[in-house]
Parts: sequence; structure tokens; C-alpha cells
Amino acid sequence: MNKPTTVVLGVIGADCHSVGNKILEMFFADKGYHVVNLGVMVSQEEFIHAALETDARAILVSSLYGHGEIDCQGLREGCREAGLDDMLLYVGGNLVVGKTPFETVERKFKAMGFDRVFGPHANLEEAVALLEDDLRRHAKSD
Amino acid sequence: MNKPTTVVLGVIGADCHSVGNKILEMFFADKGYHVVNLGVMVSQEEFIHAALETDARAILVSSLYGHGEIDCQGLREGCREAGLDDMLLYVGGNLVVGKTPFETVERKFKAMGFDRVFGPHANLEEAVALLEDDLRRHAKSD
Amino acid sequence: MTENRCLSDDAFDTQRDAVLNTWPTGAGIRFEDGLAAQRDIPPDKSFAAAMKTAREQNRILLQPRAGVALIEEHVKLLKYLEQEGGADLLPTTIDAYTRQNRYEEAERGIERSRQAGTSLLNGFPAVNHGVAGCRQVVEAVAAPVQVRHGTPDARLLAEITLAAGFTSFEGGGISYNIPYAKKVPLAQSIAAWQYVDRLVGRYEAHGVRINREPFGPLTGTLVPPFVSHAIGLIEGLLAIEQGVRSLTLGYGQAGNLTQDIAALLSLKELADDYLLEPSGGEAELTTVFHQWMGGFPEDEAKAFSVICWGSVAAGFARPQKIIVKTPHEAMGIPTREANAQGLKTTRQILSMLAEQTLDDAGRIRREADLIKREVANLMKAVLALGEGDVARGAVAAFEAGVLDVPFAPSVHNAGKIIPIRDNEGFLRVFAKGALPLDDEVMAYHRERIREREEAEGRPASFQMVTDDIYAISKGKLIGRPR
Amino acid sequence: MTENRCLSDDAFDTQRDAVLNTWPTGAGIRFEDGLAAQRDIPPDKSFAAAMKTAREQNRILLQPRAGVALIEEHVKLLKYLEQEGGADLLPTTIDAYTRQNRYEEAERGIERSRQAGTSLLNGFPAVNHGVAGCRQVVEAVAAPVQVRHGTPDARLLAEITLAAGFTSFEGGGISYNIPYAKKVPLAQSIAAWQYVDRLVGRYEAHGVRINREPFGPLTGTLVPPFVSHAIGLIEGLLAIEQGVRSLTLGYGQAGNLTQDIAALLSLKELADDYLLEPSGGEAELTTVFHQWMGGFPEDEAKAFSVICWGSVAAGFARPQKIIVKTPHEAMGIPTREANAQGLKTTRQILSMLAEQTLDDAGRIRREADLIKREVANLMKAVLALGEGDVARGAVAAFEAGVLDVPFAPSVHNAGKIIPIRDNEGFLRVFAKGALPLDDEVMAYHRERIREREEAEGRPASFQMVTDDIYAISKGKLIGRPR
Ligand code: B12
Ligand code: B12
Repeated sequence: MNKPTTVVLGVIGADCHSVGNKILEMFFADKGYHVVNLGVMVSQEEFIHAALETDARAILVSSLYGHGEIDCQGLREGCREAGLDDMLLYVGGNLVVGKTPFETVERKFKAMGFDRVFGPHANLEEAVALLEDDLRRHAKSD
Repeated sequence: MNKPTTVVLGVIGADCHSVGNKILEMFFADKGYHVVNLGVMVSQEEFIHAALETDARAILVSSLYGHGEIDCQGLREGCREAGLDDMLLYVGGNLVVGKTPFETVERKFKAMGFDRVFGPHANLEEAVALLEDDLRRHAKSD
Repeated sequence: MTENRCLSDDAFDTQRDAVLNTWPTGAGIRFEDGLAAQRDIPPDKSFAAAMKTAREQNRILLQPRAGVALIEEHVKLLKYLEQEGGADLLPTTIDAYTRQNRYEEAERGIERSRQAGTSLLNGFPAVNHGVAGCRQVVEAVAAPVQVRHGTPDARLLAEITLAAGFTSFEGGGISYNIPYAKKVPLAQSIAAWQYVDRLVGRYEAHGVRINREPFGPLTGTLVPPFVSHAIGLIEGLLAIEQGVRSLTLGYGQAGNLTQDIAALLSLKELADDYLLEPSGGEAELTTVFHQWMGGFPEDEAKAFSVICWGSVAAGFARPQKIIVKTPHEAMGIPTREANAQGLKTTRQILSMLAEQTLDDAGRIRREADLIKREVANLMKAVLALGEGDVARGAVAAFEAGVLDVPFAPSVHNAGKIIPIRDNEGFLRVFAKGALPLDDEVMAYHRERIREREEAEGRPASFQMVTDDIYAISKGKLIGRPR
Repeated sequence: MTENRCLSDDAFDTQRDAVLNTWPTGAGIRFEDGLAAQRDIPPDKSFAAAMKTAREQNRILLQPRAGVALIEEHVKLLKYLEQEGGADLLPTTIDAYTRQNRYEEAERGIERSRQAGTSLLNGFPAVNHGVAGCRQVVEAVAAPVQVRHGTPDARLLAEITLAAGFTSFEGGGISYNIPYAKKVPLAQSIAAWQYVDRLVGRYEAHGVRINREPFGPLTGTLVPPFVSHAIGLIEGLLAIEQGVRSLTLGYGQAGNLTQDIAALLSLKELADDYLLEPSGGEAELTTVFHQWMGGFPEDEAKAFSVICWGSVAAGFARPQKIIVKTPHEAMGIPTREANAQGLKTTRQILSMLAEQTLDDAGRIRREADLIKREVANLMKAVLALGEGDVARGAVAAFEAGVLDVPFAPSVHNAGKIIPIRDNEGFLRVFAKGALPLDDEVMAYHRERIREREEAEGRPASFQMVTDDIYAISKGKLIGRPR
């Protein structure tokens, strides 16, 4: 990597949880990424628009407040429509309403087109390792 | 009742839990019973012997320590062999090893021949009401 | 223009028409009907009365958070919490779409919840359910019920829920904007909340006392007590000006026992100092303690400890109310059973502590005095910026960073304050940004932080702060280096 | 005749033959083999070393209770508790038949457990499993393992478990008789425990330090601190005389924070005062705190609170070890999951409190001094009765009621002392029986109890005591009238 990889970060929907978002921004920046942080309450359109604008390689979506299931539906399709076919979609947080086994949540969000799904106690070091990996693989297929 | 009814009380087996036993003694005495309290670590033979000696109408067995299932087996038969056919057998406490639904425990001990089975948080007022009732019914059938 | 002046009837009524027409369920709500509904409510279902009695009798009331999409399910939930959980006070937690006035999305959430057979909303969409729907809730239960939310513009929500018979309404122009919104200008949310307070003031003027509760914990994340106290006082002043007379100020547990007791003690004293006189001595002032509002441990046994530790602080400090967390906190909206567990575990601690007292060798008093001094620093600067007007002062203060909430999402918040724990776990100020804390106070904070730097052999830094944010969820109070 | 004198080798060896032959698994145990087994044990599995290090490093170690009938199941259980529960120290809790030396019944219990596929015994029948079986247990785990029981005559149990490599042995001639037995004469149990202590002393003489722990909580039911402290000191003196050098004195939570912290503080000081000199300054003295040992609430959420409240007291008082309860306490032997929950909830409280201190305005010190004075009253009388010999004194003192344990089952216990809570929940003495408490002390207790009588408008009575016994299980500390 010469130029740092750009990732778009944000909390989707009407969700105001900002603490994790601030930590994620700092964390990925620290790892050498160019982080475009849209903050909280980000619509699907804003995510896609920012990814287009900044030539991002991945969109990192957070949802904490329970409406993730409703808010995230269609993001993959939206990306495709915008011509972002290769976009990596990561999502993490308290993704559904109520305590739910992680496997169930993961299945749900993978079915929606997310590449990786993380719980609220995700190990960020592992997440960034996966991202490196996925980016490398995507680069090859380019 | 002219003469107070006699009941035999004790903690069966190798069980040393004495606090509940002291409370039960006081409680039933307070309710007008003549309580023959054998204390802790009482064998089946001692229960039966005391019941014979004192012309008791009921034996109140406690078991707290978990071995109740082993310790109580055969008490009904023992009573019958000693000619105590009509003896009321009550049992209460933490009757089996491990947290178990009360229904399961009750079934087990009724199958062993106990007339009434009580959990560790038994309401003593209710227990004495049942005893009055059972004694009345037994008296009729005499 | 923003100012702390009681809304005139004219100004109120003009706004009111517009507000009621933002969603069909608002149309045609008559204040008289609301008044009648409120007057029908038996005294033991009045939130204000319950809080007042708690203060008089030195009791601590327990209240959970709870809200689901559908009326019938919501009623079942509340009944369970009062009957099985033994809640003294009930909530109706509003979903996040409604909080953003996105009633179409809330409507979709209701429909999809009906289809799914389970709530897909994170709260009760009271506006969509309308007055009649809300009344069903209030009537079904025995305890007083409060609306709990996080809504910058809660005018319609207030109109509907108060007309339905809810007797308490949480929030405020600052505390329901800065931690809950991104772009809503502060002047706008303050104005909206002046309307809400005036609505409450109108009920008050007609002999119906509605309880109001500024949201104390703010972002719930390492908020030093003086920050939330100052904002609570400002919202109190704004509410009283509009005629509110039953007011409950809130504080979220910080984690160090001495600091938490001191925080509640100082909050009580500050409330009396700042709010009694403006209300003509009439205000009924009470306090509410929130069990740990930051990230919880995932493991339920550990979550129980966090709940208990908060209850211990409350047990010694004796606020009138505790907002209770649940063992599911880290994972998702709690089941009703988990919610009842939170209540039971709290009750058990409180009753075991009921007769116990603690006199921490003057340290509680010292810390309380420090907090009061910090609050005075802030209040003085706010009033100066507003040229004596607390509403204008608040807006100007946030612009200038003189009021500043850690980790808040709002673009109208400076975000320059950096809190950090000292070596005993007290929350201190590492970077004060533009907060007008006096030199002596800052020297004290710095000295306390230095102790920690020495103990850990590392300088205070944002890494240390991040460690503190995670600490409780990882089983510690202080984020020590690994 | 009972006396506090180190057993001679002859006397010991004669006894030993008889002891080893009471059950087949004892036959032929050679002390040298035990020594070899103990010497094989790596230092980080030594209980004595762990306790010593904890004291030096100001750490608090957590230990659960656990024991099931079969070896393989027992190993699984212990591994789970150390790996999943994070236990620092492991137990092997012995079943109740073994405690009464009823090895035939234990054997039947083993068989029936095998058939049932679940443990029908309430502990691990170590004697029946013999040295080889016990060694499997010790070898399978990483943490130090202790034998925990309640055995008036534990000579064979000690021979077998120590030869197998257990590095700590709980109990004592008084604390494992009076609360655990009905008819065993005290002189007899004291003699049996002199044997056990001498056995430990022999290991010590050969360079192997085994930890000993008198059982502090006694009946676990409203035992005033001074009663258990005095008995702990007596057992400590007896143990030291036989050559024991690693000694952990115990105390069971009473429920009032100030009293509990004071109790642990005074216990530590008393241990130094009474036991250091007789050991030639060599004894390694540590303390253990037992979370609430009386009746627990049935509801698990409430049980968590009781566990947490104990952990809070320990967090401030900092003993070296805590014996942890579980949310199943009121109902039955805990599952391994419930047991791990007890450990986790305790750990979370301790780590949140790790840096916090409490200085209760001198009240802790005052209460600790009261306890020390009460203990001095008792110890003086015991030594006087024994004409300077603490073993004889103990026997005579129980006969005379000068030592007296509330609610104990033993016919050799006077049972005249009646403890009761005062108006703040401190345990006080309502009826002292023949306890030699001085007038000033008793006046103090009476005054405290009077406060409660006034508050409740009823005289102290046995009904009040019964209410206190039930209180915690019913969600209060003090048994107030309904
Ligand atoms: C603090 C907090 C608040 C504060 C937020 C302040 C603020 N502006 O940030 C306040 C009090 C305002 C609040 C409000 C609400 N909250 Co809230 N809140 C919390 C709480 C206690 C902590 C969140 C937090 O800051 N954690 C610390 C940070 C560091 O962790 P994090 O946010 O989880 O983020 C990390 C991970 O999730 C992960 N992650 C997140 N996204 C991604 C993405 C990727 C790609 C990766 C790899 C990782 C990753 O990495 C992050 C950094 O480590 C949680 C419960 C908990 N966790 O204990 C509830 C919680 C998230 N809140 C919840 C809810 C429902 C609400 C409300 C709707 C109110 C309500 N009904 O109770 C409102 C939301 C209103 C709105 N419009 O959003 C629920 C969500 C329920 C669900 N999903 O089922 C939770 C789980 C509590 C609960 N059990 O009910 N909340
Ligand atoms: C205090 C206590 C002790 C003290 C006892 C001191 C003494 N001499 O009394 C000590 C520390 C010595 C002790 C020892 C042991 N204990 Co213990 N002990 C307890 C504890 C914490 C409280 C018991 C108590 O006093 N309760 C208060 C009284 C008032 O209530 P109660 O005893 O339940 O009695 C009432 C009711 O049961 C009922 N009742 C009882 N009998 C009857 C009969 C009738 C007819 C009726 C109507 C009602 C009735 O009415 C009584 C009065 O209200 C309980 C757990 C709990 N309950 O929280 C464990 C408990 C009883 N002990 C237990 C065990 C296993 C032991 C030991 C074997 C050690 C071990 N393996 O952990 C040893 C026993 C050794 C032996 N030989 O017996 C287990 C039993 C497990 C099971 N059944 O599955 C329990 C449940 C703890 C647990 N969860 O593991 N224990």
C-alpha cells in the first residue's frame, strides 16, 4: 500500500450511539486507514454517496440501537445499483432487538449481503486482520 | 383436643442442619402441639421408636443436606412393620441433591409413602393447617 | 430568539396547531380532555406524588426501562414488571424512530412487528398509537407511568402522552439533544422543550402536577458529575420558568463509591440552591440515580455485579428513585424476565442496606464540595454568556465549548473535554477544552491524574481513556494497561 | 487427658495404626510416600504458598465449594471451575457420610450414583476413593486444592488426602464438631484434630508446608464475630502447638458493612497478637472471608445481590481469600455453571473495587476494638478454666457455656447465647448465657438493642431472632415485624 486505503465508517439509521464510532475511527486511523467517518444517524444513501466520492474500498456500518435489521436491508442492492459491485460491507454492534445468539444474527446479515458481521464485543484486532485479508483477496480478483 | 397431639420431629440421616429444626420445634409447640424433638442426625429407627413411645400422630422429617432421597427410603415400611399403620409422614427441606423442580421432588417422596412434602421455603402456617386437616381426617377414619 | 421567558398563551397556541398537525393522531387533541383524563387519575398513580412521598418517607423507588412496538404486548410487559418485578414506577420507553419524529418508519416498524410476532422496534411508538392507545397503557397498570425517550422535539409526543394520562415526562432541551441527535441546533431543541415544559406548566396551572425529569446521564460514558449536574440545573431553571413544579434531577453512576455518593449529595444540595428560589419556594425537588450507563459486561453474572454496585451507591446516598439496568444490558433489549431480575437484585441490595450508613471520614463531603465548586464555575460562565439569561447562555456556552459533553454525537457539542479516571477510579478532567474550571480545581484534577500516571508508568493519553471506556465491560473499574 | 501439648512420635504412631485400619483404603499408607507426593507438587500448586503470596501482594483469591461422588465427574467439575469460573484455589468438598465416618453408606452412595448417572452424594467421598483416586484429582488441575468438610474425626481423611497431594485441610476440633455433630464429646474431636495437626506438623518438619484453616462461620447463622474469632484463635493455638505453620483464620459475613470490615480487621490483628509468638514468629497467618453463610433467598437475582454484598465487604476489608456462594444456594448443590457464576460475579465486584478505599469515620476502628475486647474476655476465661492450657480450657469452657455457639446441634454446646441484630443490622448479644462478656460490653449491646426495640415498638424476643434468621432469605438484613 502506498496510498492509505479508504474506508467509510458510520452508524446507520436513527441511531445516536457515538462512543463506539469514535473508538472505531481512531482505531482504524491508527492502523493506517484513511477513515471517512460519517458519525451517527447515517442513511444508506449517505454511506453510498461517501463511498463513491472517496473511492472507498469498504463500508463499515455500525448499528447499536436494535433497528439494524430494518435499517440495513437494501444496502447491498444500493451499492450494486451505484456501481459499487466490489464494495466490502462490514457490519457490527447490537444488530437486532434483544439478546440473540450471534450465529442467528450473523446468518441474517450475511443473507442481506454483508461480508462480515461482528457482535458488540468484537475484537477489533481480529476485525482489522480480516479486513486486510479481504482487501487483499479483492485486490487479486480485480 | 383436650390433650395436645404429639408429633415427632427430627433431621434424618447424617444431617447436621439444626437451625430449621429449632425453629420448627418452637413453631409447632407454639401451635399447641406436644413436640418430641429428636434434633439432628436421627435414624429411621429412632423416629419410629420415639413415635411408638410417645403415642405420636405424625412424624415430621427434615432433610436439608441432599441425602434425603437415600435416607428416607423405607421409613413408611418401617412404620408399618412397627404397627404404626396410620402414622402421618411429613417431610421437608432441601430434599434432593441439586436445584430440582419441586413437583419432581414431591412426586418422588410421595411415591416413598410420605403424606406431605415441603420445600425449603415452605410456609409453616400452611403446613400446620394441612396437618390439622390431615389429623382430623385420620381421626374420622379411626 | 432563545430566551428563558415563560411562553405566552398566544405563542403557545399558535405553535400548538402546527405541532398537532404533524401527524394524524395529533389532530384535534383538546387540552380539556387531557385535563379530564389527568383528573381521573387516582392520586396513587401520580408520579409527582410518588416522588414527593418518597422524599418525605426517605424511600427509594425502583423503575425499569421498557417499551415494545404493540400496545397489547407493551401492557403485558409493564404488568409483568410491576407484578413480578415489583417495580414502583413504570416507564414507557419510546422507540428511536419516534424520537427522531420519523413516524412513517415507526408505522412500518409496527406493521413488521405485527407480522413478525415480535417487536422489531426498540420502544413503544406512542405518537403512532395516539391518545386512545396510550390511555390503554396507563389504565392497565397500577403504578405511575412515565414517558422515557430521547427526543429533541418531543412536543407532539408530550401532547399525546399527557392527554392520555402519563404523569411524568423525561428529557430536556439539552439532555435530549446533545447525546441523542446529530444536527439539531440547540436553540431549536430548547425552544421545543420550552413548549413541553409550558404544556406541563399549563396542567400545573389547572391543578394537575406532572413530574419532569431532565436526563442526567447524557452519553452515559465517563461524564464527570459536574457536567451533568450543571446541565440538569439549567434544564431545571428552564422548566421552572415555564411553570413546572415537580422536578427530578438525574445522575448516572460513575463507579467510585465515594464520588457517587458525593455526586448525589451535591446534586440534592445544588437543586435546592439553584431551583427553589426561582420557583417561589414551590418546586418539589427530587433526585434519580441511574445504575451504570456505559458499556456493560456481556456475562450475566458480571452484569449482576455492576447492577449491585450501583445499588450499593444508591443505598448509601438515598436518591428518591433508581433507574434499573438488567443482566442483558450488553446484549440487547432485555426480556421481561431479565428486566424483572434487574429489579429484584436491586431491591435485595437496597433492603439489605436500608438501615446501614456510611460516613467516609469527610471524603464524601470534600468531593461533594469540589463538585459544587465546579458546577459554580460552569453556571457562572453560562449566565455571563447569556447576560443573565440561562437559555441564551446555554446556547452560547455549547458554541463556545463552555458546556461540553464527552463523546456526544452532536455537531453542536465541542467534544474537547476528555474525562479520565484517577488512580482510585474517580472521574477527573484530563483535557478541559474550554470548560471554565478554575485553576485550583484543575490543579487538583491534574494531581490526581498524575498519581495514576505514576502507578501505571504511562502518561495519560487517549489510549488510557479508551481503556477506561472499556474497563467495566471487561471487569474492572479502571482501564489499567494489559 | 486433653492438653495442648505436641503429640509424641510414639503416641502418634500408635494411633496411626488404628486409624489407617478403620477402612481398607487406609491400610498400608506410608508417610514417606505422602512426602514424596507432596514434594512432587510444583510450588504454584501449594496452597500455603498461594496464601502467603496473596498476603504479600495484597491479592484476594477466590475459592468455590464443590464435590461430587465420582472421581471423573469431580475432576471435570474442578477443571470447569478453574477454567471457566476462574477459581484461584480449588476445593474438594467431602460428602456428609464420610464426615461422620460412615464409609459403608458412602460406598452405597457411590454405587447408586454410578447407577443413577448423577451424584447422589453431597460431596466427594475421598476416603472411599483412597490415595490413588485422590491423587487423580490433584494431578488433573492446575490450582492448589484443599479438602473442605465438617468432620469431627478426620484422621483417616487427612492421612489419605495429604498422602495424595492435597495441600490444605480445613477444620478444627471445635469448628468441625459443635456445628457439625450431635454427640461427639469435645475432648474427643480436639484429640482427633491434634492428630491431624500433628500430621501436618510432621510434613512441616520434613519441609512440606500444608495450609490449615479452622472453619470460621460455625453454624453460619447470626454468629457474632467475637464468638468465631475466639474459637479460631483457640484452634490456631492448638494447630501451632502441633507444628502447623500456615494458618488461615475464617470469618463468615454478618451483613452490616462496618461490622464485617471491622471483623476482618480485628481478626487479622488478633491472629498476629495471639498466634505469632507461640509459633516462634514463624506462622504465616492469613484470613478467609465467607460470603453469607445463613439462609439465602430462593430467587437467583436476589441471591446474586447477597453474593455481591459479601464481595463488597471483602473488597474493602481485603482478606486473602473468599469462599464464594452461588445463585443456587437456597435450593441445592449448585450446578457447575451456577458455581462459575458465583465466582464471576464476585470477581467483577472485587476488580471494580480494587482501587477503592473506605474510611468509615472511625466507626470501623471502634467496632474492631469492641470485638477485640470481647475476644479478650473470652480468651481470658478459657485460659483460666484450663489453668493456662487452652485445650483443657476449651473443653471446660463449652461445658460451662463460657464458649457457646448459637443454634448449634451439639449436645455439648450450651445454646444459651442468643444473638440479635441491632437497629443498623450489627449482630449483638441479646442473651449472653454464661459468656464472660464484661459489663461495659454488655451495656453497649443492650443499648444498641434498645434502639431497635424502640424503632420497632416491640421488645426483643425469640420471635425477633427468628425474624432475623429469615431476614436475608426474605430480602432484608433486619427481621422487621411485618
Ligand atoms: C451508552 C449507551 C447509550 C447512550 C448513548 C450515548 C451516545 N450518544 O453514544 C444513551 C443513553 C444516549 C443511549 C440511548 C439509547 N440506547 Co443505548 N446503550 C448504551 C450502552 C449502555 C453502551 C454503548 C456504548 O457506548 N458502548 C461502548 C462502545 C465502545 O461499544 P459499542 O458501542 O458496542 O461499539 C463497539 C462494538 O459494538 C463494535 N462495533 C460496532 N460497530 C461495529 C462495526 C464494525 C465493522 C466492527 C468490526 C465492530 C463494530 O466495536 C465498537 C468499539 O469497540 C449500550 C449497552 C452496552 N453495550 O452495555 C446500550 C444499548 C446499545 N442501547 C440500546 C437502546 C435500545 C437505546 C435506546 C433506543 C433507548 C432504549 N430504548 O433503551 C436509545 C437510542 C436512541 C437512538 N436514537 O439511538 C440497546 C440496544 C438494544 C438492542 N440492540 O437490542 C442497548 C444494547 C442497551 C439494551 N440492552 O437495551 N444508549
Ligand atoms: C447454614 C447452612 C449450613 C451450616 C449448618 C449449621 C447447622 N448446624 O445448622 C453448615 C455450614 C454447618 C452447613 C453444612 C453443610 N451443608 Co449446609 N446449608 C446451610 C444453609 C446456608 C442455610 C440452612 C439454614 O439454616 N436455613 C435457615 C432455616 C430456617 O431454614 P431450613 O434449614 O431450610 O429449614 C426450613 C425449611 O426447610 C422447612 N422445613 C425443613 N424441614 C421441614 C419439615 C417439615 C415437615 C416442614 C413443614 C418444613 C420443613 O422449614 C424450616 C424452617 O423454616 C443452606 C442453604 C440455604 N438455605 O440458603 C445450606 C444447605 C442446606 N447445605 C448444604 C450442604 C450440602 C451442606 C454440607 C453437606 C456441606 C456441603 N457439601 O456443602 C454440610 C452438611 C454436613 C452435614 N453433616 O449435614 C446444601 C444442601 C444441598 C442439597 N440439598 O442439594 C445447601 C442447600 C446449600 C447448597 N445449595 O449447597 N450448612
